[in-house]
Amino acid sequence: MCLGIPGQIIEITDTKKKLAIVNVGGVKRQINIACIVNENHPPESCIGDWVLVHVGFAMNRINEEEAAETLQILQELAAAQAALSN
Amino acid sequence: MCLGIPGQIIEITDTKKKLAIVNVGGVKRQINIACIVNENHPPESCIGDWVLVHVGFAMNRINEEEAAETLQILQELAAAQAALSN
Amino acid sequence: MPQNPLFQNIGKNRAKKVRDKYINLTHGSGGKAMRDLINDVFVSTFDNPLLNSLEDQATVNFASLIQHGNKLAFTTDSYVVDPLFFPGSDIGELAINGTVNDLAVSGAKPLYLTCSVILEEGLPVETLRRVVKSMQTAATKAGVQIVTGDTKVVHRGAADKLFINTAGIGVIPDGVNISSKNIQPGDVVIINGELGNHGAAILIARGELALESNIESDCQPLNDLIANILNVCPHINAMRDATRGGLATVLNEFAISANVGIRIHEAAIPVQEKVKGVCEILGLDPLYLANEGKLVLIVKREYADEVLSVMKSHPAGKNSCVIGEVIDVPAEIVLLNAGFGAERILDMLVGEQLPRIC
Amino acid sequence: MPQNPLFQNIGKNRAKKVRDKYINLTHGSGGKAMRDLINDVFVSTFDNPLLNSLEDQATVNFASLIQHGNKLAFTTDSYVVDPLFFPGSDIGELAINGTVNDLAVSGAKPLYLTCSVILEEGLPVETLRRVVKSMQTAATKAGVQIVTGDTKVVHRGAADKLFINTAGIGVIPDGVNISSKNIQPGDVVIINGELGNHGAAILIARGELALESNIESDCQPLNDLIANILNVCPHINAMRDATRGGLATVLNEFAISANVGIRIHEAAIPVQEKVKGVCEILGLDPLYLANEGKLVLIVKREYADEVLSVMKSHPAGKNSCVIGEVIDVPAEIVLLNAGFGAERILDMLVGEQLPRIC
Amino acid sequence: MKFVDEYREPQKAEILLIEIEKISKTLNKHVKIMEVCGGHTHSIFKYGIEEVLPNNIELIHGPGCPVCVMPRGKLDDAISIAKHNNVILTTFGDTMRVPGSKLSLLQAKAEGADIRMVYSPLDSLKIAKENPDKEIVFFGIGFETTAPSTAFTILQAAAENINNFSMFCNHVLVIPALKALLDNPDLQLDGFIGPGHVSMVIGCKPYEFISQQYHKPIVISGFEPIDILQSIWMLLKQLTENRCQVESQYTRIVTHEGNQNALKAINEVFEVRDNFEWRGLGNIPNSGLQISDQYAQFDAELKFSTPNNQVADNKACQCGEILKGVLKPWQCKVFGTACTPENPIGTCMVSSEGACAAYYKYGRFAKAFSQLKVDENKVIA
Amino acid sequence: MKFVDEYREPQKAEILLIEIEKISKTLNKHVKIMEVCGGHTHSIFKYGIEEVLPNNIELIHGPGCPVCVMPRGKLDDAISIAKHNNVILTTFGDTMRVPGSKLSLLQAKAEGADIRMVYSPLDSLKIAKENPDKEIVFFGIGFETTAPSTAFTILQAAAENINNFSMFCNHVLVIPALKALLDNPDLQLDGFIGPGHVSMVIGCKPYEFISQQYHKPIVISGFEPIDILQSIWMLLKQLTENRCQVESQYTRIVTHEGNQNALKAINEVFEVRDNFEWRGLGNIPNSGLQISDQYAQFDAELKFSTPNNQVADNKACQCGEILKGVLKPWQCKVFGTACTPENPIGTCMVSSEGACAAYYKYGRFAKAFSQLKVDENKVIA
Ligand code: SF4
Ligand code: SF4
Ligand SMILES: [Mg+2]
Ligand SMILES: [Mg+2]
Ligand SMILES: [Mg+2]
Ligand SMILES: [Mg+2]
Ligand SMILES: [Mg+2]
Ligand SMILES: [Mg+2]
Ligand SMILES: [Mg+2]
Ligand SMILES: [Mg+2]
Ligand SMILES: [Mg+2]
Ligand SMILES: [Mg+2]
Repeated sequence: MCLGIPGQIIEITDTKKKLAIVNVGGVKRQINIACIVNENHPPESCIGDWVLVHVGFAMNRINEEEAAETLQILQELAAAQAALSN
Repeated sequence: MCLGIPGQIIEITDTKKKLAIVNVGGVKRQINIACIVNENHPPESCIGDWVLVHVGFAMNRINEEEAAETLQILQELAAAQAALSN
Repeated sequence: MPQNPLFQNIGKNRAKKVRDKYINLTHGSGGKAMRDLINDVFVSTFDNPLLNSLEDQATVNFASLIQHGNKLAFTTDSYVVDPLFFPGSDIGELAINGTVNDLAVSGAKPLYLTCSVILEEGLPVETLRRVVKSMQTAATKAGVQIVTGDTKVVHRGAADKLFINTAGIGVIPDGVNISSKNIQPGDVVIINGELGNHGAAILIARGELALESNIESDCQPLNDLIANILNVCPHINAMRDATRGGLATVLNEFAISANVGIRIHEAAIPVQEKVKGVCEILGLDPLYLANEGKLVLIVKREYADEVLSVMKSHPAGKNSCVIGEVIDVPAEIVLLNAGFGAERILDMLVGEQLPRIC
Repeated sequence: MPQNPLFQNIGKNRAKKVRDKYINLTHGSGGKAMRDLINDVFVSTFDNPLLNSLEDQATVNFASLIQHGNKLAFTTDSYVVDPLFFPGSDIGELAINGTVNDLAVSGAKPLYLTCSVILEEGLPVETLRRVVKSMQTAATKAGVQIVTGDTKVVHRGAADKLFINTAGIGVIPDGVNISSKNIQPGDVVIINGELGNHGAAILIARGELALESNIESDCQPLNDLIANILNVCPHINAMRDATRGGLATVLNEFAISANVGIRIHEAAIPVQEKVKGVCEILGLDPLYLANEGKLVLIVKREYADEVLSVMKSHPAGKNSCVIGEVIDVPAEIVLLNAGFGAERILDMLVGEQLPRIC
Repeated sequence: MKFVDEYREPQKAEILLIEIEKISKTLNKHVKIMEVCGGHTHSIFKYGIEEVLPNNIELIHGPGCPVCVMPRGKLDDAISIAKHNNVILTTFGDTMRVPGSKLSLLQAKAEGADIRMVYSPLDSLKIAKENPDKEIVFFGIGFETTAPSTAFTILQAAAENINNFSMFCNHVLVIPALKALLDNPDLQLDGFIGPGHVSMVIGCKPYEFISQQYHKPIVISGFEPIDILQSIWMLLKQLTENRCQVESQYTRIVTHEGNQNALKAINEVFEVRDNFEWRGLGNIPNSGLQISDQYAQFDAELKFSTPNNQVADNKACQCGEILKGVLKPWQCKVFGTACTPENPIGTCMVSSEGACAAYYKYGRFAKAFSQLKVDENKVIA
Repeated sequence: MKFVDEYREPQKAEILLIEIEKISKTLNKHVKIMEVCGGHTHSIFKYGIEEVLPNNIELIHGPGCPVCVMPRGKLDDAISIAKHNNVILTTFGDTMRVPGSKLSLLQAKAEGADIRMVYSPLDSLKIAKENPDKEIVFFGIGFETTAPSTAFTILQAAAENINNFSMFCNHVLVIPALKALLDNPDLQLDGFIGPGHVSMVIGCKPYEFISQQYHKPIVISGFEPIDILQSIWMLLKQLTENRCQVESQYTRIVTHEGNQNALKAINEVFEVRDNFEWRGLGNIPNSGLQISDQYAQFDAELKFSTPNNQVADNKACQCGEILKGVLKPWQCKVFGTACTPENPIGTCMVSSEGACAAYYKYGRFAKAFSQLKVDENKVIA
């Protein structure tokens, strides 16, 4: 039920109704972006954004830096493990 | 279009709406008998009547005597023909 | 082997009874519900080794086929009759007999049938069970086995209750060569009984015309009757079951295919009084009404008596009779003799007498 | 012969082109309109001597069959896919390939098919023509002939546009014995390419979920690929096309039928990125998605390399790969190895992934 | 079946044929008899009667098939009503294949219009009650035979207050059509076979103008082969005896006065239109019925706007000449080639009561058959 | 796929498993971690995570599957609405097989109710516009993750003045359920894996009571196997370090404050119910949402009367104990015998997010498998 999937916004189709096209692994669908727009981030500026898609809505933007950091921790662990096993 | 077929009334199903069951060669159907009833011949008295059925209506009663007379003429013709050929 | 008690239950858990009252979309999904439906409704009823292997196809050794003859016959029909159950028969029996008969009229011994159903979401499972049982009863009677099948479920409104397709194979004995191309002027036309019962029964059962009668469909397998005929006379020229389009259609097909004329005699054609009644009321012609157990055969005149006598001694042919003859001209035309010197064309059906009769 | 000029026109008048734009009830009546439809749309397209005789059944000499092997394979499937046309294929091609494949997976050379259609009143005749042409194109490609058929027309609303049933027969070469009962622990599992394309293509084509992608159905005949495989290795243990219910269903059927376990490896299973995308969005699993040109075969490990190499050199097997192995316990269970030591059951489908995909 | 089988016996036909043969010899001239009613045309062909008549007796097939005389524009109107989303058009099966200017009802149904065949107009009321959200329109066609049934249907709808029912009334009247025919100088007829079932409603009296003003004999006839042969014989007798009367062969059904209940219902529900277009015959004054003001709520013409166009017939079509009896079907260029029952160009090719369809279906090669009569292959005498 | 594939790589899982192994040894005690969200339960079983964890780490599957916590009475209510002749009930596919007291929606559909699966609640508005004569009712279920989408759908309906749309609102809230769980003395947990997508909406703050009042650690987690393993590792670290904090592993999606637009929409359209019945858990105060007075016109509960019955669960059903984490699925007597995904008795057997279904579907014999790990037949390493 709480299924969410990352996708990238590639087109804004209706700024008033806040509708955009998202691309998920090559599959496109219109979604609602009301949750992720505000004065600082109007619909037009959403193109290229990675978002988490849930039941036809972009629920949040995905924070690329945070994503990288999370994975970075793993790399560090791997490095430590490698060091240890050497 | 003007197809009509003889059948015999075997049951009165609705005296008010003037509906009856007719039997045509062993097949039964409800028909309307409004065309063949009057004060002298109320619905209840129609059972046993032979009628000509057209698009779900009994259009006229069949006159058995007249029917016999028509065929009688043929018998006479046949008799005459037989007499002649003898 | 692991000792977990749940583990021991696997086998038992796999094949289940269908507990749903109505067919729903999961019964056609390819998953467990479909597997259960197939096992519980179809396989358990049709129950034979060829089917039970549940492969994507049934396989038969040629050795077991060749004992019956030298040619394979192969046919198919879909059945969409409405209503599913009607006096004298039902869609299940029809789906067996129709395909058995299409094989048998080639002279073949019908052997194996397929059963492919299209089910409408919402169909009562009990209805399906009844139909499938009826199929098996008919298959047993006709001496055939249902050896492979398919099940599809479509949304409510995407089909009307239940459609069945059966395909069939049979083997034609050596020396039998039945084909409408064989028909020659001088041959006689024989049928095995009264015409139009099936079409009239369906029409009444449908209820739309509010007619009432106890006319029963003539649905029956013809293979045993035909085997008896071929026993005494392997040289039948042509044979066909008069189904949709009735006798008139079969005769016209024969006349066109063999480039001959055919004359039949109105007074010789048996039609039940009740069927005549339906026809008179509705302005239909019994010669175009569907049958589901009526054989039309064309034989050389010299074999007619022998064929007729074996037919009359079979339950499916008690009322057999000669109804006409093949003539050379007019070619491709069927004539009906009215009895007082008048003849008229009996053409192919134009328009429809009745839809969804088979 | 009479000289009346009208009389000379009979032959010409008998078989006509269909002029109606839409199928109506007379096209299923058994009369002239049906005859015209059959001749103009089906016979003229499928055009082969066995069909053209227009008897109620096709007949074939055993002599011509036996040259191909010693066993007959017989199968049927109905096709109700919605929509009728979808990226990469259509119901017509599907109806040929589906049945060809069900024959081919027994090792049989598919030879003859039937074609039985149920048409909804109002279907554009042009749509039917397109479908029938597509069937013939597919039949030619697969090397099979459509030799007999049936046509039914039902009222608007009693079916959804067009359903097709095809039954098929083929011949299994001597020495080939493919059956899920043959499967033994130690065997390996091979598939011929990416999974789920057909199911995903249909889902998108249906438009209800408003998804857009250029995923194409994988609909293709597998008989030539299989013939090549059998050429180098007649000892294939089991083979099946993974259609409704997907790979997971076939593997579960195998495991149950042979009373073995099967383990597959997630990382080894090819799935297109776009198909993964559809699955992620909708919470579907590509292992349950339908395919229409995907072969699952189980061979002894010693033959795996040889089989794989012949498969990869065939256009229908370019992306073939080993995806798993047969194990002895747990019996009747399929396991999926997630890659980091974790394994889980890959059960049969419960519920439905998608209706009306084939 | 009683009242049917007796009138189909071949032996009886042979007796009458002997008499007809005799009398036609004494007449010693070419006699043209028109059967007015399509029901007769159908029987004549179904039983091959034309073929067994002496060569100097010619049957001319009249305009008495309500389907055949339906102009294309009326079909278009019916289709336009049927195409309304919320309409169910009910109709007799006979009308289904009649070509309008673009489509037939059968084709309109295939394209999505909800069109249902009924056996009786009363069945429409049942459909109306079962579909309260829909408008049920009955496509009323037919002569005086059928008009009472639709009149009673409207009376029933009124009594039961069924508001979602109406009728597209296209009833036509036989008498004005007969007058128009008799006034046509092209057509030389010696007598008429009168329509048995129309007369069952209107009686024999309305035909008296034919004998009195036009001095032609008419015999009202039943529909079985014996009925028709007997009527022909009665007509020939009038001709030899130089009589011209309104006689009835169909006395078992037809009375002099007609059916009073039926006539009353017609008069109550309908009124005569000033003019009505007949296919091929053009406008004939006072020849059609419309729903009277009192029952206007059941008048589909008032409930629905229709294109109401007069649509010219196909150029090749000779239906008008056929319906007037001026041409024989095979004299139409498209008969049996472009125009066949499966793809009719004109209405006379649709119903088996139409002369063209009857010839095509039953007697296409009648002339040819006469050469084939002696046939040694016959297995049944 | 970006942001997906990186979190599924087996090598990364192995790195984390080494760390988890190490840390669980140092902990040297049995640790019970509850994953609250059904999405996590599903991932855990789909990727076999439970199986690869050290023996002293036990995962307890929480009540975070909106389908599983749906009481039978609510299903009955939805079915009773769907059975109205003019209603089209739209719903997420997840609810279709949930058993009500007599039927599931799938079965009600088979019996004729017009029930349509939609991908997004917004799709219901499209259906509403396409079917102006019908009442479209969306069966709204889900936690805070889904509530914004239904709130925006109602706002959109209001903006477009779509009057034939309403919603049967059954949204539930995670925080009150967690409180209820924590207050249950039967349940001894060492920490929580927090629901990633609920937290995407509500942020991390609302969980602070768990660490502050109940002194349990919680790590909000993503749904890929690496996410879950990393979260478990983070939790174990908190435990070894004697911390109890609200941490987030899912920082790429979840912020401290949550999504303000989403929260605003929820607050605008919904209000908290005083009480809401959870399957197995009974009434939990303030745990459900209803449509606020301002949007009452879109409230299906006001448009339709429903039976509104509390229906006791099947006697055999232990779903309550499962949802509370007190029992393991296989401890329920009917697990895998009378209760299977194809014929579920309890809701936990329906959705693959339910613990019973997850065990049955993916891990039914997990214990058995551990004996089979070494297998020489493997063809792929
Ligand atoms: S053949 Fe056709 S077009 Fe010619 S008159 Fe007859 S119905 Fe009319
Ligand atoms: S096995 Fe079924 S009844 Fe038992 S707790 Fe699980 S879902 Fe409920
Ligand atoms: Mg057949
Ligand atoms: Mg029977
Ligand atoms: Mg048949
Ligand atoms: Mg046949
Ligand atoms: Mg199949
Ligand atoms: Mg098959
Ligand atoms: Mg293709
Ligand atoms: Mg198949
Ligand atoms: Mg298959
Ligand atoms: Mg057939």
